[in-house]
Amino acid sequence: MSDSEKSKNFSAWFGSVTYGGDFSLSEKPLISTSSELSDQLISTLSSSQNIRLISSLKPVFKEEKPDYRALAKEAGLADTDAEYVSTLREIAIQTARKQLSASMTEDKKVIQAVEALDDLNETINHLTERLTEWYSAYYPELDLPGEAYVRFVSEIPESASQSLMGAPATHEDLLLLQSFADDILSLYERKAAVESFIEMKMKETAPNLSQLAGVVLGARLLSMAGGLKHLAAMPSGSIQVMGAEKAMVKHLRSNAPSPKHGTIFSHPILNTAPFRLRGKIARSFAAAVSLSARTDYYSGTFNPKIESDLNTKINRIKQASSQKEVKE
Amino acid sequence: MSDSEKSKNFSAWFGSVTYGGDFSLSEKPLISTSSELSDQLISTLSSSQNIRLISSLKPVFKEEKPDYRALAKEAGLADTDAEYVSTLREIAIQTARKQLSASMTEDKKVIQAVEALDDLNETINHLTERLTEWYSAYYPELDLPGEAYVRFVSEIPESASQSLMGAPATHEDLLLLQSFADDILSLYERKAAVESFIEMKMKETAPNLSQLAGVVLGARLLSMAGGLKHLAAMPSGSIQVMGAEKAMVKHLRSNAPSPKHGTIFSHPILNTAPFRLRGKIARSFAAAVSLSARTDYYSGTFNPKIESDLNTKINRIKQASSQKEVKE
Amino acid sequence: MTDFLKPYSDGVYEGRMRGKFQLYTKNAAPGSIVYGEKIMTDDDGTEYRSWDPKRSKLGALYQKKIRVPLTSGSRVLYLGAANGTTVSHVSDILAESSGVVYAVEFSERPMRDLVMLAEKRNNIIPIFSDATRPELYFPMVEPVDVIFQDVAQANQAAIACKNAAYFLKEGGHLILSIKARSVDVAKNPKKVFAEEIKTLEKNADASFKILKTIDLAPFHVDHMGVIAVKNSKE
Amino acid sequence: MTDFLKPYSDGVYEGRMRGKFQLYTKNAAPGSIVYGEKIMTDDDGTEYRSWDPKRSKLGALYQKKIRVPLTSGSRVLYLGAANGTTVSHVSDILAESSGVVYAVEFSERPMRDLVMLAEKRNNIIPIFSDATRPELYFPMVEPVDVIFQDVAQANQAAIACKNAAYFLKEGGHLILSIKARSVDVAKNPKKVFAEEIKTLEKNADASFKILKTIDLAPFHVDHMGVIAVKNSKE
Repeated sequence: MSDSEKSKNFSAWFGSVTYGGDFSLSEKPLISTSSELSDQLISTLSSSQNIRLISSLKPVFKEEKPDYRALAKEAGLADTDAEYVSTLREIAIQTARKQLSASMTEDKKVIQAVEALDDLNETINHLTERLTEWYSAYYPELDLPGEAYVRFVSEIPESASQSLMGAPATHEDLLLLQSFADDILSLYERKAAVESFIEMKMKETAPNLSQLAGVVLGARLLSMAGGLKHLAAMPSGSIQVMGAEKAMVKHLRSNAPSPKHGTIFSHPILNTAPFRLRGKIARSFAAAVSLSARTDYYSGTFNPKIESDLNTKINRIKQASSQKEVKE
Repeated sequence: MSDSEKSKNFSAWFGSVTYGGDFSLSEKPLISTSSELSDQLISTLSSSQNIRLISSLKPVFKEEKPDYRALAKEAGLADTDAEYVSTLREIAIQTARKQLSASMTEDKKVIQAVEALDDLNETINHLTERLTEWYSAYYPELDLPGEAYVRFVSEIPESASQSLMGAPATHEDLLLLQSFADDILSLYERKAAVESFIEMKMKETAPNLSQLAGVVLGARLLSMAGGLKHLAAMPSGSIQVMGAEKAMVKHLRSNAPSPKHGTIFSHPILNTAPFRLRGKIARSFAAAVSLSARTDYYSGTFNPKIESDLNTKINRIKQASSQKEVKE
Repeated sequence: MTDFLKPYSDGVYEGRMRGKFQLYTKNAAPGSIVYGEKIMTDDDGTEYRSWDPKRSKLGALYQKKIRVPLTSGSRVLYLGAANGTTVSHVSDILAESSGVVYAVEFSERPMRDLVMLAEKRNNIIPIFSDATRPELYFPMVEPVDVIFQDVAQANQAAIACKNAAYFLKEGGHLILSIKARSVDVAKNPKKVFAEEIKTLEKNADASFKILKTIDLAPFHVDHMGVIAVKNSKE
Repeated sequence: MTDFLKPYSDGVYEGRMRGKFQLYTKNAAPGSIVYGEKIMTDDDGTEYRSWDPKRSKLGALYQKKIRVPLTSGSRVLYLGAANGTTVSHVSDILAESSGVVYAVEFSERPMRDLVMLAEKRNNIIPIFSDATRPELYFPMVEPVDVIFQDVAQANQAAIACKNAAYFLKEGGHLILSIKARSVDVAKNPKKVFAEEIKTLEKNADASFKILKTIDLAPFHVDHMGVIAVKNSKE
């Protein structure tokens, strides 16, 4: 556009603007419906070149600011101030709608499913407890763990009362108890379905993270970070202690020791490690989680080297420690 | 048995004992299996005559005590001390089992059902909230109350995306969401079934209470009191403030006002009453609840006069108050 | 006897758990535990069950090194047996000789657990009744050496006195746990305790000489333990 | 104008609710409420929405009788719009003249509500973007008279300065809510506030003269409100 070093241009919602001492319209949009304009705005907003240009113009903007209304009027998008606002508003609403519609990425679906899974677990425990309490009036001796108890109640034949001190159950009692148990069993099924949904989505969206951390822990880390993008952007030190926020606050406020690991501790590589190596291993593991998330976010292809490198590193930590022991 | 005023007898687990200066066995049991003995013990334990006799002997027991082991040996129920304990233990266990089996009376079933209903309500709210949050990523504009929302999700045709800013839903997304919604609908059904179970049992067990307070409030009062027997035994002042325990403790500990009503406030007779008459009306209503519970517990037959008397009384309260207003 | 444990009181043993002082009783129903307590097994296979003072008022009394007047030969009336956490340890103690415990409980749910406990132990007589009305279970309970009472309701001392009138032998002991909040939520606990003690000392049904009173904190807040001996006939 | 309400500040009205001082704004979307606020209607049918200071930092500033530099003609950049509780009142104020509010929000869920709010009100420009990176939404936002910021994250003052560099006119105002815990959970709130104020006063992007700082308690705990004016070019 201009040969001068100082002359720069950037795109705004109504067209391109050139700066060369002052701001002027350099390009009008060739389209006119608000749907087209919002599509174009979405590509403008996500253009890293445009973002760079704007950033580089910050020193200019500090001193003087472009008059968008005048430029939009020049571009033919508004005749009055009121029209400027109403046109921009319509485009902004459409833009936001499209962005929101696109924001439900696969990793966000994992997060939703993880939250639903937590609710299902809580609900199942709660209702199973209630059923146990309720049915134990009829069969106090029955001692089965969670799901087996529910299945038993759902399947009892009406005739059978195996209890020495339970109340006799009437037809209505049994019907109600059995259908209550059936509901809980259905929630157990749903839980399994949500789990396999998470597994499927995780393997698609985050193959490296799924392989390294496992689907369950991987999904939980994703959920806590708020998405794959956020997990990929997180320093590995933060990943290491994510889920140990309380201990961290305590550490910062007082002399309590800094937490060595948060949620990642549920991984066998950590919870089976010798106590004094856990800090070191947690650091390596968190770094590998971070690398996995970044690989998943930026390339999306599976790289087996992440896991094998981690194993090599952990073996080295363990060897160094046992050699030290031998010396001592 | 004895002509002397001082000679009295009472029944113990091993037979009848006569007191006339000292304790002697007056009657041996004619039966011998532990099941028979426990049946007999149950009737002994619930005999109000026997209870009265024992109470009247308290001054004697303060001074001297019967040697049950010797008497039981005499009755032929044990040869040694060890046998005394083992025989009694077996009978006691059987007795307790039978008592427990009989303790699940219809009003206790109401209590269990009320508790299950509370859990179902909590669960339904919790899962409905989760579904709303989950599905709103796909259809944020959808604004329906609770059950209607769930029903909508359960019935969405896969093709239809009515949203301007929702994410497009894949086949798997929809399947999972729909089955989740189906589970919640099933819990709504269960809730309705538990409610009609409560209604049925309440009308059978507590016809007067059901009529006066309504099935729902009646069941709740029963549940809070711990059973019809307890509700019948409760002073009507306690019934009036039951459910306002926190306010009551606050009142007792500080200068906070005494609560005028607790759970009974949910009844229209109270919550539609003029503010300044509520205390008086609550007192009358609680008295009628108490009378209903006592009638249900002791006679079990329906007495329409309880409700009509209450209405008369409340009308009188309202009239007296409006006359006072006129005067002023 | 194991290396780890040594006798502490009749039927009660002391040892260490994670470096801390810990009481045990010899398991009278080997192979089964009652409330998640830890088991320690000695060389000849005898099992000892750890006794958690936070779960048991009686356990807290022992833990606080109070002399508890309970021996392995005692006949015990236990009021407020609940689901048998403490009763099981009492049963352990009594099983070392020929003692027996009459365990009274009024609520259905804990009573079911108590019956199942009694099925496994031959010195527990389970009684499904109301501890405030001893005339109801008088047909089942012989005179006893010790009354232990832990009921969370008003008039705790009066209930103990009434039971003592019916069942407690001359010179027999009362071990009582008083929960201040159960007597009166609004009153100062100290005042409550003082009034309950006064009831024990002078009551028409029975009167006691107080041997020991002790705050059960930190194991149980607002609870006081009382050990008393029944006065002879006046 | 109703009997109950009288003007309080440009676009803001005062009245009473249950005997207490209460602020209102004139409903720019008659017939709809946003967050359960109460509506008061005057004789000619105009609706006024009560403004809950506990639900709004800006509302708390007005409630505390601070002079807020916001007029009905202002162009406002609102950072941290959330689901639009406060934005709706700002929109009410601006609707009395020709003001406009650019509302930036980064989280999807509140953003959806915000879009639905903008659909009902013709002076809200909803922007789904990250307030810490003004270069991202520069193509949509014209120079403004006022920046209001309520973002719960670290470096709150620095974020405000950066936005001011891009958007705030000479002599424009900043209204900032600082949440101490968001800046640093471990630090003393007073220290946090002092440091953030220092940042506002000297920052490479923009510098401010502080007009007023005020603790937002009891409406918002550990929050400070700041009103500042942008210094002219040096």
